[in-house]
Amino acid sequence: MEYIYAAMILHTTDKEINEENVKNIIEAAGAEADDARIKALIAALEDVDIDEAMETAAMAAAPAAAPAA
Amino acid sequence: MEYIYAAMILHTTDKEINEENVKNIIEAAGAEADDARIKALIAALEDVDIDEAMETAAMAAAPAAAPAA
Amino acid sequence: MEYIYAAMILHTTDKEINEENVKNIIEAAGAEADDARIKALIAALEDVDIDEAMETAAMAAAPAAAPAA
Amino acid sequence: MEYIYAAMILHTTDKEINEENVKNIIEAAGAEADDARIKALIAALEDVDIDEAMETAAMAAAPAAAPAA
Amino acid sequence: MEYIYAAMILHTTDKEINEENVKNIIEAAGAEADDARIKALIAALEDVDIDEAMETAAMAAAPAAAPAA
Amino acid sequence: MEYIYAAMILHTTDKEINEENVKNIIEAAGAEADDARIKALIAALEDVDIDEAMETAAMAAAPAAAPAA
Amino acid sequence: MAHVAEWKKQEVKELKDMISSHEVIGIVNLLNIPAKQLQEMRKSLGNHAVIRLSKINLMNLAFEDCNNEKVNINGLSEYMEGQPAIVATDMNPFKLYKILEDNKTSAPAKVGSIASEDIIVPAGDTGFEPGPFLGELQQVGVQAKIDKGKIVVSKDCVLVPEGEAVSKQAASTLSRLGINPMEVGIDLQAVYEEESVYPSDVLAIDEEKTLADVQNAYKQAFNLSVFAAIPTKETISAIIGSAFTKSTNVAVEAGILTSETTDILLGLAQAKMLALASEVSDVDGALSDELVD
Repeated sequence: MEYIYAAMILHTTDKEINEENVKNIIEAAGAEADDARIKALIAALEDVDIDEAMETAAMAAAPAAAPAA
Repeated sequence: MEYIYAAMILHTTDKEINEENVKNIIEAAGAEADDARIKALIAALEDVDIDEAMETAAMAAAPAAAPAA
Repeated sequence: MEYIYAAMILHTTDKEINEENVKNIIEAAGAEADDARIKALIAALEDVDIDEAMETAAMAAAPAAAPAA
Repeated sequence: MEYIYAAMILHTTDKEINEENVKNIIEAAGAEADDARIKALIAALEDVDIDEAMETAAMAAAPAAAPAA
Repeated sequence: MEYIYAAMILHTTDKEINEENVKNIIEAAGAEADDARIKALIAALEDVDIDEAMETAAMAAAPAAAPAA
Repeated sequence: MEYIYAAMILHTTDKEINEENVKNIIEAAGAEADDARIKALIAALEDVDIDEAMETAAMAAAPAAAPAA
Repeated sequence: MAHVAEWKKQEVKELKDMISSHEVIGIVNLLNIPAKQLQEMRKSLGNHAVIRLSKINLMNLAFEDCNNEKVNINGLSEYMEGQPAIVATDMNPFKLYKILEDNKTSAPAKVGSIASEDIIVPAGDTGFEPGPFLGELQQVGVQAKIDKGKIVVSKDCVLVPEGEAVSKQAASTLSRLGINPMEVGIDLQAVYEEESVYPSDVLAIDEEKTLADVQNAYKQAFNLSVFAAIPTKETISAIIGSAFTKSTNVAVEAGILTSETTDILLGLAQAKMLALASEVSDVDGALSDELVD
């Protein structure tokens, strides 16, 4: 999951989620960065709204809240 | 959340969660690292079993997060 | 409620929940400590499993967590 | 959680949530106060309306409790 | 389950789910293809709406989501 | 998902999950095999207990996926 | 075949032609099939399959003669039962089986026919007014009574156990109750295709299981994708969600206030306080007035 966490750091700090930035983060952690996995991640993230995905996760964790809305 | 994500990267890649590593990650993301917050993060995580904590549903404890958004 | 929070601090930091400790905390906050109330609270908490009670709160607040598991 | 409980005591007794007060409470409990964590707490709470946060949490928790009953 | 997985590959890549294609996949995996099982699968899948089945599976996995909808 | 299914076929039939085998399966399905994605798949699965991973419910984390489809 | 009648030679030849011109050859049992139903079945199979009734020994002869060309087809001879006939098709044999099964209809129990499964009279209102029918039911062993002016069966009753013949009395009772327990239709006994003979139990496909398998396959793939963080367009949202959820959980467990966790932690602190307060609420003076109400 480290690649996802790296993407989330970039998202949270309003930096661009691109191959170079993700790679830098993974390597800064002292881990080896796999280019193929990074490319695959970047490609998959292109079509996704990260904020929405996080919100959905929060809602799924607490669906009970919905009827209250 | 970026500090948490940084800790998660270190945890996932079996690296030590220490000030230097967290700082490196945050800076690799191109963001500014706040030493005090990093210190606080390390201190807070000291006694936490991260694997267990990841699976402990906490979000649901405060479903307010979602509708409040 | 401050008395209960004081008890929770003592519980979380593994200190004894006794009159003196609760009183110290309340006074450290700059508030006035009501001895009678502290006595009553200490007595009442004697038979309570605090961990269990607090966990129940978390679960009740988050029944949604169950079906998700 | 002890730092959060300390902040709640200060909030409940209408005292200012600042570093010194939080530190006093933690130390009055006989625990060691971590300056970094206290600083992080104060910073995080700066922009938060605690009353509102609690109310939102309470509302969300309330309907959730019902189906569990 | 390998025959089902093979059918799912064909479905996902918008290829026809027929005996020849399923057989090709199983054999490409280096496994032996049992013609009778493939025929049985094809016949059985004729009346199954795979997209609908997947959607139902996703919804069933997240029953909590339903009341929220 | 076709790459995942291909990996599952290999796993189920006790064949090695390597680039060549995955590629063969995808091409046997008549689809185009993307080498980078296959490399990413192999790398991601390296340290994963596939049996455990297949049974670890992840869907509930994102119920939105279904209705959104 | 020195002294074989000419018509028999002709019949075997026609059977052989039919066998060699189709991929899939099956044996069906047409015993007890009303002519009308057979006609309807032929119609619904249309050009996809032909059914030909013949004499067992002639069919066996035809299989033997074809055995070089279609290896193992003589294995079908073992499945001649009742009034066998040959069905020839190019359809998937499992599909043929399904079509034949789907076309089975329910029919009244005939006296003397064998129950293929337990024939049950279900509990409930029969709709009959009180009268001699009550006695009739009781006589065949069905527990029945009068309730609100109707004859009511008290509990489910096996009237004819599986494998037993239907008695005259049972047939009459079932008929009056409108229960049609018999399945009438063409039984596919076995099918030959590409050197293999598939008996009927192999041909029966379980669609519900297939549906469940499809769902399970999707779930497993989804789970694996999220668990191993292999992004796909179906799972990328779930992967992000999972990372976010886990990170939030860690932050909350460690009491770390962040933009995502401050509300949660404050709410949690309050919820725990209230829960603890409720534990001591029956002790006078333990709580401040605002908490006692």
